[in-house]
This record gives sequence, structure tokens and C-alpha cells, in this order.
Amino acid sequence: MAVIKQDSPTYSVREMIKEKKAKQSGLMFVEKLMPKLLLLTAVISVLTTLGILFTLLFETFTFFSRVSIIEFLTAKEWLPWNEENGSFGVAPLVTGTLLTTGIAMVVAIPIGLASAIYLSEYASDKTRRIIKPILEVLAGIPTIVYGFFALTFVTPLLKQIIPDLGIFNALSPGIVMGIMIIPMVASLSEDAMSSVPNAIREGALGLGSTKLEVALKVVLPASASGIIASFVLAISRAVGETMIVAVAGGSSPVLSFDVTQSIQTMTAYIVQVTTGDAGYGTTIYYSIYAVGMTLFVFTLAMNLLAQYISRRFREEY
Amino acid sequence: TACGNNAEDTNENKDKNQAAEQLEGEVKMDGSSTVFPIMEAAAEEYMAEQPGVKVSVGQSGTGGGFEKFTKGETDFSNASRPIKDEEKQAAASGGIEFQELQIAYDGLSVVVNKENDWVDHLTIDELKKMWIEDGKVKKWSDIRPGWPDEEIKFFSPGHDSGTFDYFDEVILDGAELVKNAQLSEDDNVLVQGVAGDKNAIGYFGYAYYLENKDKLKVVPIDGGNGPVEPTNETIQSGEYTPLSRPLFTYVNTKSLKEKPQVYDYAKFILENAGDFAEEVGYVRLPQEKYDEQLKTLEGLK
Amino acid sequence: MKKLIDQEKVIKNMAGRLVKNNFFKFLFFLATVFGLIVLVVLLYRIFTQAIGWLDIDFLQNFASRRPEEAGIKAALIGSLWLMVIVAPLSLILGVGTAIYLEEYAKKNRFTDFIQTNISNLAGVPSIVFGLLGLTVFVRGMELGRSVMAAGLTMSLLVLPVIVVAAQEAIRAVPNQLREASYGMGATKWQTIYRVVLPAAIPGILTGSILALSRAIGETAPLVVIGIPTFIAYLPKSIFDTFTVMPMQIYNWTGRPQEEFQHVAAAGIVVLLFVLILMNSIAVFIRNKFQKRF
Amino acid sequence: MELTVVKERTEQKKMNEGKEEKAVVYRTKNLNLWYGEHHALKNIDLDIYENEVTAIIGPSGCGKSTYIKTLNRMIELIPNVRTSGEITYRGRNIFDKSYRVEELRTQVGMVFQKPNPFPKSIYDNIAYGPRIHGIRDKKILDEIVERSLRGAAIWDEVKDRLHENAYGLSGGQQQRLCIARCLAIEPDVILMDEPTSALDPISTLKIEELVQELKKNYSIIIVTHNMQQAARISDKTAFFLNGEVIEYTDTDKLFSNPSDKRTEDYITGRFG
Amino acid sequence: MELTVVKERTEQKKMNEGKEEKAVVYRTKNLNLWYGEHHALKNIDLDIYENEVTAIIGPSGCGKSTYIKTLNRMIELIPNVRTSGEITYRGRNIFDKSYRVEELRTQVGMVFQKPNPFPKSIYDNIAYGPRIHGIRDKKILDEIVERSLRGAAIWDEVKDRLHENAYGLSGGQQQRLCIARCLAIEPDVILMDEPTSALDPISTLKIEELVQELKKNYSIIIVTHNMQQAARISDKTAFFLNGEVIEYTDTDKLFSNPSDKRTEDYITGRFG
Ligand SMILES: Nc1ncnc2c1ncn2[C@@H]1O[C@H](COP(=O)(O)OP(=O)(O)OP(=O)(O)O)[C@@H](O)[C@H]1O
Ligand SMILES: Nc1ncnc2c1ncn2[C@@H]1O[C@H](COP(=O)(O)OP(=O)(O)OP(=O)(O)O)[C@@H](O)[C@H]1O
Ligand SMILES: [Mg+2]
Ligand SMILES: [Mg+2]
Ligand SMILES: O=P([O-])([O-])[O-]
Repeated sequence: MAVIKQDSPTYSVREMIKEKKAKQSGLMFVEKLMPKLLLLTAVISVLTTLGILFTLLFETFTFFSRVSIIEFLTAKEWLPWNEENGSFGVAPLVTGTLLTTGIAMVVAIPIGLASAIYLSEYASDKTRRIIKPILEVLAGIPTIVYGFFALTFVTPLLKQIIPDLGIFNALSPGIVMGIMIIPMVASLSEDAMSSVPNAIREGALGLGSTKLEVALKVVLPASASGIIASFVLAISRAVGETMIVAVAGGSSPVLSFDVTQSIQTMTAYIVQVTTGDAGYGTTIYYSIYAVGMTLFVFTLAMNLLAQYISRRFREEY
Repeated sequence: TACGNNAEDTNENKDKNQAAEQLEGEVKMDGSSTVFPIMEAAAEEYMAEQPGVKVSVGQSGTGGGFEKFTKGETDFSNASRPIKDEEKQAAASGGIEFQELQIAYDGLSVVVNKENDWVDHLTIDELKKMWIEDGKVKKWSDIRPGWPDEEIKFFSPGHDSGTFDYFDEVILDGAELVKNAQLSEDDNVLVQGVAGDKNAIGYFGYAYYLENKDKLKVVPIDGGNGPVEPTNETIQSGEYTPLSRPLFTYVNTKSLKEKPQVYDYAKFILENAGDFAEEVGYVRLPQEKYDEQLKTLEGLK
Repeated sequence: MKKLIDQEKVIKNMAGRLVKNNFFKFLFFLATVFGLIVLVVLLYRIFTQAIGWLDIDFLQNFASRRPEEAGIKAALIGSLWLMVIVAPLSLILGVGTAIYLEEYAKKNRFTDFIQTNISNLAGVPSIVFGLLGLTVFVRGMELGRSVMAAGLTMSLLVLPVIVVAAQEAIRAVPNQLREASYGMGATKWQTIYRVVLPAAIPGILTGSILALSRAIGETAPLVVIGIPTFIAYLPKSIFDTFTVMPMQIYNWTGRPQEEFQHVAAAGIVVLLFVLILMNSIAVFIRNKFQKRF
Repeated sequence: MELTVVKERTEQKKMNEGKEEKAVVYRTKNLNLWYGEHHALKNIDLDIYENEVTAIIGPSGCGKSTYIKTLNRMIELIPNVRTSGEITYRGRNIFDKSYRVEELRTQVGMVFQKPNPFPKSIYDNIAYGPRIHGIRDKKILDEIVERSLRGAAIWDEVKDRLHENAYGLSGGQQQRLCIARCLAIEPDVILMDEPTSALDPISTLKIEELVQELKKNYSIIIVTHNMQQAARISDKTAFFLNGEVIEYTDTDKLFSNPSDKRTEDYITGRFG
Repeated sequence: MELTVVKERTEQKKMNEGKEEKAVVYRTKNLNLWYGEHHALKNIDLDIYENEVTAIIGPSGCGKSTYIKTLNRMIELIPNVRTSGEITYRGRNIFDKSYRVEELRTQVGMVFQKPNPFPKSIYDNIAYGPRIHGIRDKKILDEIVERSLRGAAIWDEVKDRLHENAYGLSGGQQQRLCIARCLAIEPDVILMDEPTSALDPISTLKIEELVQELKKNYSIIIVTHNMQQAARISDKTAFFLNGEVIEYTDTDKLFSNPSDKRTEDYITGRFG
């Protein structure tokens, strides 16, 4: 046994602590200061939102002093370039956005959900650990890469099936956007499903259920709120996606639901104008803020909906 | 700087009397994406000569460029059309004075599919008939009898480009573009569109035609003096009309006076723009024009 | 009492149920693989295009009008410069916010409001952040098209993602550890700084790296801000102009010369390489420090 | 009393009454189990008899849960588990390739340590089992639900709120609900892994009473860390230690007159 | 034996020896505690004496953990907790505004039900307390670490791996590490909330021995659900039921001759 001067401790920790305590007034100062500092950082995010609102509102007001809000909301044509008989009806941009978003969801929701079920209910831990990050790479690829993928690969491929398909169309960017969003749906839904306690799964398996029955009849209903919230978030991501549609969707704002033809989304319009010829101070210039505002309101509504769903229907296990 | 470099002195292609002086500072340039390749070439070469000067070139579009320019955010603004009155006003209210410099020509090229064996040329009226919206579906046979009874597929640059602006000015004249035209901001995409459809027609900058000669067929345009195909010669001489247009850069005169590097760069552009333009697919101006502008520039120093 | 469940029938049913299970398992598997196949196709196309164009020169050259000479140096370094601003700023703000919300904030309206605000911000389209950056940083604060202006814009863009990731990581630190620390007479900040944060760091880093890799690939907000595309020098300070990889790639894809498509592909490969590198670091951290509380 | 239990198999039971030997439900022969490298069960030999309550006791980590989970092959959910030896259920080797786990688990119900109702209504919790086995008829389902809830002595407490979420129930009620859920598929054996360890004394008492009732119709295997509980409710008790069965005999005998020193040490509280 | 404990305060202790009455460390007077509406502790009166082991037993949910957490005001971490009444520690009211919790908790160490080492090295775990209290000197820290680990009877097992992560230790080792961590700041009282309930029998035994050793220098309050354990190691035992103290007396007396019927029922295993 190692010898330690047991009968003569060289010092008393207790005494030392008492001594130090007297000198630790700085500690108390930090203790009081930190929450305030941290609150300050938390307020930055609020300021960001205010900044966005302020930026958008200010220019949007100027826009609406030139174009009536009624026209903006009800007119059926978006012809900002035409100086004499132009028209600023946002509807075509909105339908363009809805169209591509809708297609993206048709792709992303079933495939994403199926992947989520596979990963959370069937795959081994190891498979999950390998596949999830790979799928995340899919989500991390810059969107312009997807844009050209849609234009130069998916569109020609689809053209072999649908000969009438325009070189720009809603279908191809919609599908590619959907593919890009699959990991988001898969990963968020998988999180929701994995948070269902294993005890509940065991309960179902103990009654002789197959894994499919456990997944569909127990886990899915139990994680419904998280899953639906992931859908809503995916929708708002699709609504806000820019480069894919800008590259492969064309720039024809038309009020139509024909997915084989060229469209323009709200985001693509903003990019078009900011990289284009419109001068500062023109109505076109202000219109991008009005469109931006519309987009903001759109995604705000989606996000609030997602939060409402996950709060309202949150399951307590 | 006194120890002049002999190797450089023997360099014959440029006037070297100022090259010995090494400049520093920034030159900010933004504007037309059409002009961008020329300016990229200019910046690249200039910086090889003057490594101390940092030239940045943006491509926010002609309008976007002027927006920054009139706020004093840039020294040069590239443009594929002349400055507009509102933009002049904006500049005046921002206290910005400027000088317009013409640097090259672009010939808008009207192109059709390689397999299109019927179009030999088009007149301005025919172009109008095609491209202006009149509520009807357009077929080739509507344009000239004997052409196939098939629907024309239109490809055009987006409304927010200088190229469209110019086309609008000379062909559409304010009227509406055919509704079912496929629009893209990206000229490469238009190339693909026309190359992929037998009944397609489209237009875009000369450079994009040059690069894709093998995929496309260019249409000679009859501007009143018989059909003319866009070539370096016809564009430079003004024979290819009315679809050839000048390209500009606008320089802030205050920068010109206060920043030696801006002046030096402007001069460099005028001296070399012709070469760069041809290299990237545009057409040089007649030499007199460059010389004239060089003189004006000197007066502004 | 009669039996309500016919065991024979149950057994007979079993075969069908198992077939169904296997069928769907296969279907789910296919769905999972679908994403991977797309990834492979995409990468294959890009790599075949990039082959021959991707070499050391490509990394060492500035952009050029001649495709053979064009390189990604300015954009690559520019992207790294962008990270110099975005990484520390968004981390400090994001983690600070997360600590405040998880450790200090009382459950009240104001906290709820901040929380809701953050989740909303996470869903605001990046292009709208571009408009914000243009108005506030580029114009309002007169930062111009500098690393600083773009960095601030991107920091705000990824901030909510980092906050949420950090919150989750902090929440995952078991209360027992906090209790242990308090039990020794530690103050709250000591507990946070010495126990909670170190335990949460892997989670925070993983989430943050994924958020930062998003910032590296973003194009739209920078297009809106008006970052220049041709730069043949490296920024010397955060107030210099610069360009980033996605902008440069976007520019190349729009060029008339066929060769530039290959240059663009080479650029994409470099960008993907950086992304995959960052993702691997995240995965490495995640696997290495897998929570073992 | 309120308890109404399913009376099936009572005939068979009567036949057994009076006889010394009851039928063997589960026979475990030389069972070994490894979690990766960790040898968690060692040479287990154990016969479980029909219509009896068999208790498994032992200190924490001795392999009680592992053993009971092996009986309905729930253990397979854990990766890297290896077994050797044999377990026969009613004469059939449960590790046999042709024996489908789903089938086994339909015969052998399980109640877990923590109540784990599905986040569904009380009704749907009970109807879940019958439904997956193909019973869709509303009338029959209604009957099953009532019968099972009565069988688990919880009918009166929940009959007015069948369509409310099961998570609104107290812990003890949830546990009885889980027992009812298990009864709904009319199993032959019920496995219980510390079913009362998370419950208050009153709920515990109720469940103990219930187990006594249920053994008339079911064979029950119950893991418990509470020796008093084992003594109160079981017919036979197995004492596990470090993955081995130290002693397995009639409960009375084990507690009054253990034959192994270690058993004695454990039940007198000298360790554990 | 390997155990080497800090010998300070031995003088003081010696003085107390032989006397009937030891000094009171904690005096609880008429303590009530509510979780929101739930009345969890009711009129608790309890004196804790120096250098003794005081055990608190009672069925699950009776308020054992709540009480012990009140003693070092850990209970304040839970929102909506309200108290009335008084607890004095060495004569000073712990609820007093001027009494900083950090100071109280420096004097009163705590060991939890589940071992909760920090995800740091063994060394850093022990050095944590001294460090936060401002002790930075490497030499002194080294000495404190060794002394504390010896005090918790784990030095020999870990001395060669002081800089490895504490999560590499077994559960029992982790729990002793937590005790060592607590000793490092030389507290006066140690609170232990079911410190062995998550451990195997051998580790449990080690900790029980350790508690016996520690009481020479510390006053120890230990919550346990294991009556045998209480009987084995404590000097006094308090029996809690439904938030009340039913009986509080010498351990020998409580187990051999309880004065309350409910105590008797509980210790004979009639419920719980
Ligand atoms: N998933 C697992 N992986 C590896 N080892 C495990 C696993 N589950 C249990 N073990 C180990 O197997 C042994 C037996 O565990 P088991 O859970 O069967 O014990 P138990 O008797 O049920 O204990 P308790 O009373 O605590 O529930 C223990 O040593 C445990 O550490
Ligand atoms: N955070 C809380 N909020 C509300 N009620 C609580 C909380 N913690 C405990 N309670 C309630 O207070 C009562 C006493 O709980 P406590 O944890 O003190 O019991 P215990 O005697 O330690 O039980 P166990 O042996 O299970 O640890 C219980 O009825 C419990 O439900
Ligand atoms: Mg167990
Ligand atoms: Mg407790
Ligand atoms: O970029 P533009 O030349 O089309 O304005």
C-alpha cells in the first residue's frame, strides 16, 4: 500500500475553500452578467425577423403606392415588363410555386416516409448509421447543381416519356426538388419515429405483430405529429427553393396548371430581377419586395402551421 | 521603379510608357452579363500587368449595375444598352458624373434548328409577324406560304435582359412577345432548346451562336438591303442591321480623376477591348472609335 | 365461455401477414435506395464531365476567359473566408441563444415568442435573407459586397439551424450531471460552462457543421446581394470583395463555350469535396462521441 | 368480487387437479445465452408447469429479464445475442426455423416492467391484438374488449371512458390495461417482468390479486425483485444468480428451507 | 485494509465519544412541501446527529427523495415547489435569504441513485469540486484526488487510469467515484439517495462497507428501499409513509420492535 501521510494532512480543503470564497466576488459578477449577455444573443434572432419585416415592408409599401394591392392579389397576369399595359397579378407566380411544390411533395413524401420507416423500423443500427449521413449529403448538394441536373438529365429523360414536354417545365424541377427534400422528410420523420419508446414496440411485438403492423399501426400513429410537421417543413423548404426552379423551370409566369410547360415561381422571379436589367427605383424593382413579402407570409403560415400541429397533437408517451 | 525592366520594355504589343509605374487600389465593376466576358478578359490581363490593382467584375445585369453605379458603389458599369433617363436622373441626384465608353458590338443572332431546311432568310416584317402576340397559334406556313404547316416553337431570353430589351426595341416595338415563347435567363439553355426541336426559332447574343455553330443554323436577316448573315465583318461594318448593337461601359468621372488605377484601367480597356471582344465572341469597333474615346478620356483626367 | 379467437384461423392468417410484411419491407428498402441511386447518377455525371479538367492547376488558378486556364482559387479561398465570419459568429450567437433558452429562460410568453420566432426563421427562404442582407448590411451599414456583408447575411441564415441543433444537444445532457455539479456547490454558470457545454459539444458541432455546409452551398442570397463573379485576387481582410464557389460555378454554367461546362463540373466536384469533408467530420464527431451518459 | 375471468381450459385444469404432476408448458434444457462476449445465462434447466405461478427472483443483473425474454424470443430484438441449448414450448422447440415468432408470441403474452400502452384509446389498445389477427367484426371486438378488461379487473374503472386515450390512466391502471391487452388474444402463457416495480403499493396489491385469479386459466411466469411478492403469489420459485439457476422448487420450501447457502443469504437479505 | 480516510475532525469526534448525546447537524421543524398542488411532505420533524448514519426508508413515492433533496435545497431546481417550516443546518436556517445555496452545498455533499460521473477523466471528475472553488494548484489537486479516491476505496482500482474517461468504469466503480468526488471538497454531511439501487450485490457490499468507514468523519443520511440495507448499516432509521414520518428511532429498535402498526406491516413485507 502506498504510503500517504494520513495523520498529517498538509492542508484542509475546507479551509482553503473558505479562504477562496472571500476572493470570489468576480464569480458572482459573471454569474449575474451571463444571463444578460445570453439574452442579448437570443434577441438577435428577433432582430433578424424585425429586420426582414422592416426591409420587406418598407419597399413593399412603395410598391403598393404604385400598384394597387387589389390588382396584386386579384389580377390574373404577371406582366411587369410591359410599361403601357403591364399587369401585376401575383397569381401566376403563386401557381408556379404551388405547382413545383406540389410535384416535389408527391415525390418527397411517399419516398421520404418509406425511407424513414425502413431506417427506423427495419434497418440495423449499423445500416442506419451509414445511410443517414449519405442521404444528408443529398440534402447538402448545392441547389444549382440540382438545377442543371434537372435541366440536362431529368428533362430529356422525361421527354422520352412525354414528347410534348417543354424544355422548361414545372415537372422536372418539381421532381428534382422532391428528390432533394427526401432526406429532410426521411430524417425528420425518422427522428419522430425513433422517439417512440421501444417499450411500445415491444408491447406490440409481444402480441404477435409483424414489423409492418408495428410500423403502420403503432409507430406511425404515435409519431403522426412529428411526421406531419416534417411534411409541412418540407413544403416550406420547397416553396422557398430558388436555384432549381430558376434554372429548369423557365421564366414564364402563366396562370396554368399544365406541368409540362414553362412556369415561374416567386423565388425565380426575384433572382431574375436581381440579376437582370431592371433599374433601381422602377416598379419592377419594388415588385421583388412585394413578391418577397408574399413568400415570407407564405412560409410564415406554413411554419406556424407546423408548430401548431406538433404542439396540438404532441403525443405523451 | 527607376530600375526599368528590360524584358518588359521589349514587349512590343503594348504602349509601355506607363507600365513601369506600379499602381495599387481597387477597381469595382458591375453590370451587364453580356459584357461580362469582355471585362473578365480585360481584368485578367490587366492584373497580370498591374498585380497591385484589384479588379472585381460583377454581373448584376445592366439595370442592376446602374443601380449600384448611381449610388457610387462601383467605378464602372457595364451595359448592353445606353443608360436610360431615369438612371441618369438617379446618377444626378447621387452626385455621380459619368462618361460613356463604347467597347464592342454584339450581333443578335436569330437561329433555327439544324434540320430546318426551309428558312433561308427572314425579313424584319416576318420577324414581327412571328414574335408579336396576336392571339393565334403561329405556324411556319403562316409566315411564308410553302413552309410547313407546323407550329413554331419560340425561344427567347427573359424579359429582364438587355438582349430582350434590344429585341423589343427593334422588332416588337413595345408590343407583346408571343405568349408561348419559352423564356430563360440562360442563353445556353436557349441553345439547347433550339437545338432540340425541329420547329424551333430563337435569338441570343452572337457569342452563343459562334460557340454552337455546329448545332444551330443562323438565319440571315433582311433589314431592307437584302439578307445579311451575322459575321464579324457584317456586324463591324454595320451591314448587319438592325440587330447589331453596341456594348458599353460607363465610368465614374470622379473615380477617373481621383484614382489613377481607374484611369489607367479605362485606358487599358479602350486600347485592348477589340482584341478581347473577338476572343470571347463579340465584334470589335472600328479603330477610329477607340482612338476618339481615348482622346476624350485624356481630357477627363 | 366460448373462445372468440379462432387460433387456427390466426395461424392461417399468419402466412399472408408475413408475406405482406416482406413485400413492404422490400418496398421501403427500394425507397431508401432510390435516394442513393440518384446520388450516384448525379455524381457519375458530374465526375465524368469533370475528368481531365480537375487538376492542381484548377485549384491554383484564378478565373479566366480561357477555359483551360480557368481555376477556382479565388472562389475556394473566398468560401473559406466566408466561413471565417460565419462559423464563429453563428456559433457564438446560436449557442448563446440555445443556452439562454434551455438553461435560463423561464417558461413565459417572451420565451415562447423567441422560440417560435426561431423556428419560423429556420423556414424563411434564403432569398429573403438575401434581400435583408442587401438592404441592411450592403447598403444600410455600407459594407458593400464584402466578406463581412455576405458573412453577416449567411450567419443570420444558418443561425436558427444552429440554435435548434444546440438546443437539442443541451437538452440531451442528463439532468443528473447538472445535479451532480450543483451538489458540489457550483454556481449555475459554472455548471453550464464546465459540465453542460462540454457534454453538449459533440451534438452542437455536428449540427453546426451541417448548417455551415449549407452556407457553403448557398447561392441565392449571394446573387441577391450582388457578390461579384470575377475576382483574380484573394481578399486580404474581411472588408474586401470576394466571390464564392457556387457563384463561380453558376457563372461558368452560363458561358457560351462548351468547355466551360467541364470547368463548372470541376468546380462542382471541388465544392462537393468540401461538403463531403465537412459532413464526414460531422459524422466522425457524432460516432466518436456518441452520447454515453 | 368484481373479477370475472375467462373460464376456458378449466376442464383441462380439473383433470389435472388432484394429480401430483401438472403438464409442462415450457421446458428449458441446457440454455446458454451470450450478449456478445458476455455470458448472461449459463446452463439453465427449468420446467414451467401449467396453471401455476412461477416466480423468478435474484439480484439485479442475474439474468431474470434475459431469461423471460428468451421464452418468447423477444431477446432477438437485441443485436449480437447468441444462444445454445433448447427451449420447448408445449413440446415444440421455439428456436426451430419453422416456428414463426409471431405465432409463438400469439400464444405467449407478455407484460412489461413499465406499463407500455399504445398511445391510442383504451378500446383500441385492447382491440389491437384481435385486429391484427384478422378480427374486424365490431360486435366480436366489443365483446373481447369487455371480457379482457373484466379479466384484468379494470372494467369498472374504465367502462365510461373506453374511447379516451390510455395515457390518461394512472400507472397501476395502465399496467392492468396492458394485462387486459394481453388477455385479449387469449394466450396460453403470460410472462411478466417486474410488473409492479413501477407501481404504488395499492396498485401492486391489485395486480397481485389479479395474478392469483389469472392462474386459474393461464400459466404465469413472473420476474420480481421483491421477495415478499414472490412468497405471496407464486407456486414455484427459481432463484437466479449470475446467470445460473441456483435453486428451483416450491415457493414455500424455498423461502422456509432453502437448500443452497446462497439462496439463504439472499432471502435473508445478506446481500442484494 | 486499503481504506485510508482523512483524519481531520477526529479530535472533535473523540470529545463526543462516550457521551450519550451527539451534536445535532440538521434540525427539521414542521416541514411541509408541495409540488404545485400535491402535498408531498407533511409536518416533518426530524433531528439528524453528527457522525451517524441515518437511514430513510418507506415505500415508493412516500417522499424520501423529496426530503433528502430539500436538505441541500436541490429541490429548488424543480419548478413550482413550495415549502413551509424550517430546516436548520448547524443552527442556521437553510431557507434564509442570506444563506447562499452554493455555500450550503459545499458543506453538504450528495450522492445520487444512479451513478452520475461527468463525461470527463477520472481525475477531472474528482478535481471538479476543488477547481470550481478556486483551487488551481496542480500539486494540491493531485493530492486531493488521491486522498479522495482512497477515501472512497477505489484508488487501487483506478490509480493507473486516472486520465481515462470515467464512463469506462463499471457501475459500482462509478458510484464510488461519485462518492470520492463528493469527498474531494471535504463536506460535513453526505446525502445519499438510494446509492446502491442500480448496483450489483458485490458493489453494493463495497459501498455499504464504505459508508461504515465514512461515518467516522462524516454525518451520513441515506435513502434506501432495501430494508436489510438500512438494518445493516444505519444507526437511526426514519420510516416515511405518504409524506409523513411514521416512526423515527434507533435502527435496532425500529426493526425489532416497531411502535407503529404501519411500520411493522411495512418491514414484514405486508406491503410495498
Ligand atoms: N442488451 C444488452 N447487451 C449487453 N448486455 C446486457 C444487455 N442486457 C442485459 N445485459 C447484461 O446481462 C446481464 C443480465 O441482465 P438482465 O437484464 O437479464 O438482468 P435482470 O436480472 O433482469 O436485472 P434487473 O433486476 O436489474 O432487471 C447483466 O449483466 C446485464 O448487464
Ligand atoms: N417533480 C415532481 N413534480 C410533481 N410531483 C412530484 C415530483 N417529484 C416527485 N413527485 C411526487 O412526490 C411524491 C414523493 O416523491 P419522491 O420522489 O420523494 O418519492 P420517493 O419516496 O423518493 O420514491 P422512490 O422510492 O420511488 O424514489 C410522489 O407522489 C411523487 O409522485
Ligand atoms: Mg430485469
Ligand atoms: Mg426516490
Ligand atoms: O446582363 P444584360 O446584358 O442582359 O443586361
